[in-house]
Amino acid sequence: MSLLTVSGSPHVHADDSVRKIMYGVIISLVPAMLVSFYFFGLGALIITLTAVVSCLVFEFLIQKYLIKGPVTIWDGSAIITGVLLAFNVPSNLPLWIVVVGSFVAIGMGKMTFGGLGKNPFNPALVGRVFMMISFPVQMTTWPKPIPLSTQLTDVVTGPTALAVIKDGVGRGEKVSQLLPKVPEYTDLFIGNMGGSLGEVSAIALILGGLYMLLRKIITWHIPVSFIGSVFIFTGIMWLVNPEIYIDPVFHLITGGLMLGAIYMATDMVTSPMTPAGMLIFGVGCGILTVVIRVFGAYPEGVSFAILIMNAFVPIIDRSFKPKRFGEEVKNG
Amino acid sequence: MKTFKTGGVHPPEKKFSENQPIEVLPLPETVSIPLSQHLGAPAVPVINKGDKVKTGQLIAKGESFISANIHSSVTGTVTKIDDVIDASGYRKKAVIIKVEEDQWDESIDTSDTLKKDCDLTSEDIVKKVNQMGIVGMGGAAFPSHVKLSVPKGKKAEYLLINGAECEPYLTSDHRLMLEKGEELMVGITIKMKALGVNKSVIGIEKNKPDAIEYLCELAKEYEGITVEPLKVKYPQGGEKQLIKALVNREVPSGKLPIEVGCIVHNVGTTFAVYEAVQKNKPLIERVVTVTGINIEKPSNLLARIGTPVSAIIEAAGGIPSNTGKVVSGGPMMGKALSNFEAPVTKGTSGILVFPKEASQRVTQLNCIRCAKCVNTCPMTLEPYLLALLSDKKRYEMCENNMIMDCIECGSCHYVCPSGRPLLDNIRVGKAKVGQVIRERK
Amino acid sequence: MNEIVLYSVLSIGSLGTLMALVLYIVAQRFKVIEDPRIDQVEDKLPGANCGGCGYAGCRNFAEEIVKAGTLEGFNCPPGGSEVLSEVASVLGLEAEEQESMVAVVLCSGSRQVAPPKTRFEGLNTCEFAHSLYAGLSGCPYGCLGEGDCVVSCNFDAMCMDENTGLPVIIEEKCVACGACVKACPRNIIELRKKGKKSRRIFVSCINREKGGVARKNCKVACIGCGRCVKECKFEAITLENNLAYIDFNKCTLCRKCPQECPTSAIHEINFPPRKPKEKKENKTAEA
Amino acid sequence: MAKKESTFANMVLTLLMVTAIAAFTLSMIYNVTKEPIERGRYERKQAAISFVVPEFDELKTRFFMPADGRDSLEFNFAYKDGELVGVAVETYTMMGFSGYISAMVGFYPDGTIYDVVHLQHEETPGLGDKIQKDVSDWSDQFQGFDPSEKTLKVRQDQGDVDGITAATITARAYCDAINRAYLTLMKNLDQIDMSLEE
Amino acid sequence: MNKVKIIIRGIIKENPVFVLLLGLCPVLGVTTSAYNGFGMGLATAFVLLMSNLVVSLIKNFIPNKVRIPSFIVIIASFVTIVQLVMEAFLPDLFDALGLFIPLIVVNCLVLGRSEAFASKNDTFSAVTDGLAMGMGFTMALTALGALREILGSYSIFGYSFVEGDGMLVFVLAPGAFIGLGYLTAIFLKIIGER
Amino acid sequence: MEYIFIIIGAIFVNNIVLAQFLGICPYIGVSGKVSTSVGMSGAVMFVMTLATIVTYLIFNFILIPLDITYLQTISYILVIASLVQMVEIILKKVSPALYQALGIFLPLMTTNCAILGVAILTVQNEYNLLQGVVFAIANAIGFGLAIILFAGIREQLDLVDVPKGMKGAPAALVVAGIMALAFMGFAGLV
Ligand SMILES: Cc1cc2nc3c(=O)[nH]c(=O)nc-3n(C[C@H](O)[C@H](O)[C@H](O)COP(=O)(O)O)c2cc1C
Ligand SMILES: Cc1cc2nc3c(=O)[nH]c(=O)nc-3n(C[C@H](O)[C@H](O)[C@H](O)COP(=O)(O)O)c2cc1C
Ligand SMILES: Cc1cc2nc3c(=O)[nH]c(=O)nc-3n(C[C@H](O)[C@H](O)[C@H](O)COP(=O)(O)O)c2cc1C
Ligand SMILES: Cc1cc2nc3c(=O)[nH]c(=O)nc-3n(C[C@H](O)[C@H](O)[C@H](O)CO)c2cc1C
Ligand code: SF4
Ligand code: SF4
Ligand code: SF4
Ligand code: SF4
Ligand code: FES
Repeated sequence: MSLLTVSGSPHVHADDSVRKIMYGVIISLVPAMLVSFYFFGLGALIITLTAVVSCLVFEFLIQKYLIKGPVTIWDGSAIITGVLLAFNVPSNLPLWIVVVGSFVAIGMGKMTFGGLGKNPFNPALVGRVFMMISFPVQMTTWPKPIPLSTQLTDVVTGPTALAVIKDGVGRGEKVSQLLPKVPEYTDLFIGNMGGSLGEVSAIALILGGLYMLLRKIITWHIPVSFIGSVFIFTGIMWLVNPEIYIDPVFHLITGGLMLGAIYMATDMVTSPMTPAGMLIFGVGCGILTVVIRVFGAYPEGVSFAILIMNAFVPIIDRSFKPKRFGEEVKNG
Repeated sequence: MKTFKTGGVHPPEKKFSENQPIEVLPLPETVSIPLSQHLGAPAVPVINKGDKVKTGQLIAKGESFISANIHSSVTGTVTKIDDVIDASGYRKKAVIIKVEEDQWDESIDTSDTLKKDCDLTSEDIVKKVNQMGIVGMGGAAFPSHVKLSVPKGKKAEYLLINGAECEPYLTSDHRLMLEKGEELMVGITIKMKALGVNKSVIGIEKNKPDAIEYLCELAKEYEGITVEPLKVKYPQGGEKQLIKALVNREVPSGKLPIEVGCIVHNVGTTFAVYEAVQKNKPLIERVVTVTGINIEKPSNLLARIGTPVSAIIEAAGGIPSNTGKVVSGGPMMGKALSNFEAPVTKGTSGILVFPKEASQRVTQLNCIRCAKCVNTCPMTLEPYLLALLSDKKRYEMCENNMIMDCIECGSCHYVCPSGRPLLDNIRVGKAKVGQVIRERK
Repeated sequence: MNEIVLYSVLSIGSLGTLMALVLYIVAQRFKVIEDPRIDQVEDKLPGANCGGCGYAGCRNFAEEIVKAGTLEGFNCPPGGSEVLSEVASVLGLEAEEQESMVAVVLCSGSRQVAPPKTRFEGLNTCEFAHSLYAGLSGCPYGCLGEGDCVVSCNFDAMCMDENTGLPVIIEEKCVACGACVKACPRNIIELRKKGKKSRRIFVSCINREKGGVARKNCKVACIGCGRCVKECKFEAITLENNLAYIDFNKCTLCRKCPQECPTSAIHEINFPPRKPKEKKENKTAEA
Repeated sequence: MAKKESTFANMVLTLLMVTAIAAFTLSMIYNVTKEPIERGRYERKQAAISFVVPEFDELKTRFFMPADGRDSLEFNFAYKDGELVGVAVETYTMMGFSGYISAMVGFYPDGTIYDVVHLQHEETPGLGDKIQKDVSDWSDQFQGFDPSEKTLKVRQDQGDVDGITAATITARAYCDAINRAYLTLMKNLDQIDMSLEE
Repeated sequence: MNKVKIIIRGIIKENPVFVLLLGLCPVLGVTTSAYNGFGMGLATAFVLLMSNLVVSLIKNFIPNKVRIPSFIVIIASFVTIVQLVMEAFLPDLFDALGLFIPLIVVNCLVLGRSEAFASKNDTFSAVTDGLAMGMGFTMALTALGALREILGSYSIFGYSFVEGDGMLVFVLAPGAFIGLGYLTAIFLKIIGER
Repeated sequence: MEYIFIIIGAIFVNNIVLAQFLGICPYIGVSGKVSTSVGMSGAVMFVMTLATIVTYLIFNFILIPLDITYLQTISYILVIASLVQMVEIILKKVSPALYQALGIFLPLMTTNCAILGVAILTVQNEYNLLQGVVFAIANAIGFGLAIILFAGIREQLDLVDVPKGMKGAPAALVVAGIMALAFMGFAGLV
């Protein structure tokens, strides 16, 4: 007989693991991935692969040679970071920029703080915002979707729907004049528009989100409060002046809102832990998104909004503790 | 279906031995009866080396209020009173008796007949419980007479009987309810009298439908006793959770159940009280579940206190060859044994034998802040935070985050996908904070 | 002299005077009596008010350090060690030159001589392990090997020996701060006099169990046989609870007792090798 | 030597002395550096002017209100041999990415732009700073630009100026500054005399 | 203290930027290029040196209660001198450094050294210390400036080596923090603090 | 509207710490704990407002009339240094409670670039007195926001084990960098 093991209780463990959670997320990302391959063709596939592989490689190198700790690249989180990073860039982005972005995401956003679970900011968003500010030109030339193309260069580019509206309104045009210049809402909904790889198809993202909800990987609080507050906020503005402010539905299905609300804001590492905190977080993200979208210099505010709210998480966690058992005695 | 509201888990039940009737375990060759089997001060031996003792004879006296008498569980010669190895490998004082025969003390009524009426006054009942060394058999082994003496200024309203047996694997309470139902009812009546309450609720989890049905039937004949089926959820058997589930009251942080007018007793304790009061029988034996995936014959054994664990496992078919871990108690709260010589004590509810592959913890990663532990904690604490704070020795922050409220149920560790040793950390923190609090006083 | 010079000197000069005036008056009117040592300490500090110390300015630092009455945990980045020693002299904390001490580990229960009987899993700290069980070998006194002491040492003066599973003290680095002594839940580490030429003799065991019991778990345990006590002419060794202890104030490093010990529980370190005798196995406290 | 006590007289005197000496020293240095500083400023402006107008031998400065009635602009009329060869207008805009941008715009007497050079801006290095001549040749496109025929707006705004990639805001602002100078020039054309005389 | 030791301490063991984390505003604010960093470093070093000199000369004449105002006036004078001279003779650098020149006054490093060292040591040591700290500061600023220039504009001291715009982040605010963060880590690693 | 722009500009767009690089030393130094950083923000707000008013008066009623604006730095810092010392002495006597909460941070103010910086910026931006005060308060809020969030993150990083090489200042600086990165999102709001 072998040696008896001594350990503290409990002696059993639920059939759940980080890896299961992470691969669950990856599975839920598949529909959006397929849509992106369909609309943006081979380019999308290559970018996604590059991002994932370079995230894995950088994580491996840093864990092995800098931190000199255990190598845990297959826990799935680096893969998610890679996929989401790829989802956040245009499909014709030069690959070396994707590699730089992955390096920043993993090296600066995650490993600097010790790896999985310790990073205060969402790594993929750190990478994305870094690229956005460093390479504004490349990061804002959006290829138009051409189903199943294998073309890698010289694709037709054009502004995103949000940028069209924002630019137009900035010049003083009316929303009603601008609307014909953007794709139909149904196209926007299924993802037939220019934009980042993964953000275009609201329907695929919602599908993935439902899957995660069912598997209890995420809870409803953040996506619903995020999307809801964007809807309400833009709705009010639209009601006030529909000629300057476009309708809320447009806001919901364009830009990275769905991607952000379902996948990036819900990253458990960088979001609050209690339901109340999550709601605050979601509403904060929503309001900041709209403020940046409508009043700021950037046409798209989701990444910044989530990153800014990430900074609030420790304070939110401190302020919204769960109501303790036996704290408020209401006996009856 | 009633249950407590926040948190909780539902591990696979694996109650292999639930259909095994209670069997009497043959006497071992020697027993070693620890002098501290209960919460509170150790008992003081009243016999000497070489003395002959009878079954049921008092061998050590609990001298302070929170302490309990200890009786010999066998007949034989005291070979020594010395340190013996206990479950954790540390040495504790114990009385070691070489078993010779099984002659019971004359005062004990060894018959099987049900004795319903009890004409003792409530003080006498409590005294009897004290004399007979009854302690809580639900886990903490808290001296029962203390619980039955309601402090001045407090009033008990409910006597709650804990038949939840929410731990997986364990079935001793279940079998007891099925086989000693009538005695339980009498025991409850006696305790209601001692406490001066007229309401008693037996909480039983729904995965024991036969017990619920049987006790419901019996309860009809006893005034004030009701049976309440509960949803299957761990740690329903935790005192505070049970109170919340049965009467929807929350015991305030740091307070005792009596604060909300409740007293909780385990079914095993209740049976022991019946035997003590009606049959004059001290607490010298208890039902122990022996089970495990590879155990040949999972069973419920009536074992004498002091029987070595090895003897118990032997009775269930022996130790499987690939054993990696042996646990005394349930899989969630039990204690891993470092040897097989440790004796059964008043608080031992089960012996679990895990094969090697099931005895290792899952690989440990960083906390990913998934909040599963927060959502699972029945006391709505933040286990991840407490663990971190304790790890970084921020004990005052631990205290502010109510670490002392943790009931050590282990749900947090159970659900943590990263396999964090949350409860290990929290235990260290609790110990430190407890020390600080005691020094402050 | 042009008027710029005149105006400049006049305005700034009068501003300066005004400020001095106001400061003086305010200082007089709103005097608060405080521990004069705070001022003295503050005087020694750089006064950069950079906040580098983690306190709100030099004054606050001075107040806290006077309140605490110890230098432990205080550090002034711009001032450095010199300033701190000056502060120490103000507070009269100048640690009088003590005979130098060093930490020693009083357990030799390596994996080889005290083979593990169980596996341990979970939080890898001695503190937790101590609260959970007796230890891998079953010795309820011996080292648990989870390295709380190593972690507690701020001077990198300790490391875990992978082979024996016991902590090792790196003599040259140890400053005898005592952190490890506090960290060990089993009180295995002791500060002892460094001794002549760094030579020390001590009983490397703290097991108080009866000889036979102790021996069962660990081959090199002190079994309390008392042979060393008899051998020692200087009454440096006492036996209590089945355990011998050598008083470092009385021990003359005569090297008699180690030879006597039947279990080699007595260690001698930094001595030249004995001529005829065989070598002692494992000497834990060697660097 | 012992440290001075914090008595009233000591405090006031010390501070007075320190401040007075400091002020005195500073004012002396100020007197010395004043001239080079002003000369430096003057020279930089002259350099900017001579950059944006054809060769000249005499300058005349006047101020004119712009069309929108905000701060007046400085017009530097450049003459060669008594003949007006160009006008250097110091203009500005607040529409830059970081607000204020000022520039020197040179016109031929007929209103065609000779050249433009920035004076001051706080635009983002790497993006908006492409208006600087030493960073990018973007602003060379204004050479010979005739605002009466082409529109002083970036292409995105249906104008004839190529924008700066990813810094449309700056380009737009720069056009605004130039346009301000041009409009002011046009508005006050009647008051502008073409010769040095008078 | 040994003069060599003072110098080495100023540059390495107690490098004002990487180890003491003092005077960070100019460190972050002006280091968009190696040249700017170097200029700012020299300006600060000059002020540090001169104020250390003057403070150590007159330390005994200053009563305690007005010590800080007096010292800071002395420092401010040298800062203004730098400001005036730089504006007169290096107008481009002056423009680039902008607001941060007057802010040398409040650079904790300068006042800190005056108080901590100059007001307690002899003149020669004080000057050495000023020099050492100034050198350490200049070195750090130049290093950070170089890093940001290389990554942010693909050039070094104004000589560009690769076509393109560079990673803009490093020219902007975040790049300053990030660059300093990693430089600090590397510095600590090299001097063996980690 | 103008005031709203000043406020939003100072708090978010040109955040004094994250975009202007002023007051970095206390930002890094006093941000170990949330509670300390709250006290620090309060003190900054108090002194910044006061200093802005006083220096505004000096600039417009002494330096400008006498045409000696080159003495801005020296006169400002002289006044600020004395002011801070004065307020500290008074506060200690008048309200020990307030002193405990805010006063202990006062000595940090003299060497805080943010105070002098805002005073100079008020002049540079040609604000009037009221605008100057609003500007100062808004900047102080911006400072508070940045430092409190930062302290929250640092407390959290303290609990998890950051790799040895990045522990302390390096990790804190990278966090500040990412915060600055995030705050760039506010660009163009005003
Ligand atoms: C997490 C947890 C789970 C428990 N589960 C049970 C249980 O299933 N059955 C039980 O009788 N007691 C259980 N207990 C013990 C009860 O809280 C309580 O101590 C006991 O019912 C009191 O009765 P006693 O004094 O008769 O032992 C549990 C305690 C804790 C902390
Ligand atoms: C120090 C201590 C004092 C207690 N005092 C009382 C008491 O006075 N009355 C009572 O009814 N229970 C008392 N209890 C018992 C607890 O309420 C609880 O039933 C016991 O700890 C076992 O619960 P468990 O099995 O859930 O852990 C006390 C427990 C402890 C640890
Ligand atoms: C930090 C930062 C600095 C910027 N600086 C400028 C700038 O100086 N000038 C400018 O026109 N745009 C600048 N932008 C970009 C604008 O916000 C906006 O994205 C751009 O002007 C859109 O122009 P486009 O239509 O040419 O792509 C900056 C953006 C960021 C994030
Ligand atoms: C629901 C969910 C969402 C996630 N979202 C992100 C994300 O937006 N960006 C990212 O880098 N990693 C994401 N991850 C992976 C992982 O949590 C992340 O890399 C950690 O922040 C690394 O410490 C996500 C994981 C889960 C379970
Ligand atoms: S062990 Fe404690 S902290 Fe963990 S779930 Fe149970 S009560 Fe909560
Ligand atoms: S369950 Fe585990 S991983 Fe999740 S928050 Fe709690 S400790 Fe962290
Ligand atoms: S903790 Fe202190 S006493 Fe122990 S080894 Fe390290 S330096 Fe020596
Ligand atoms: S000496 Fe003590 S603290 Fe160190 S490893 Fe052994 S038991 Fe742990
Ligand atoms: S240099 Fe700005 S606060 Fe220290």
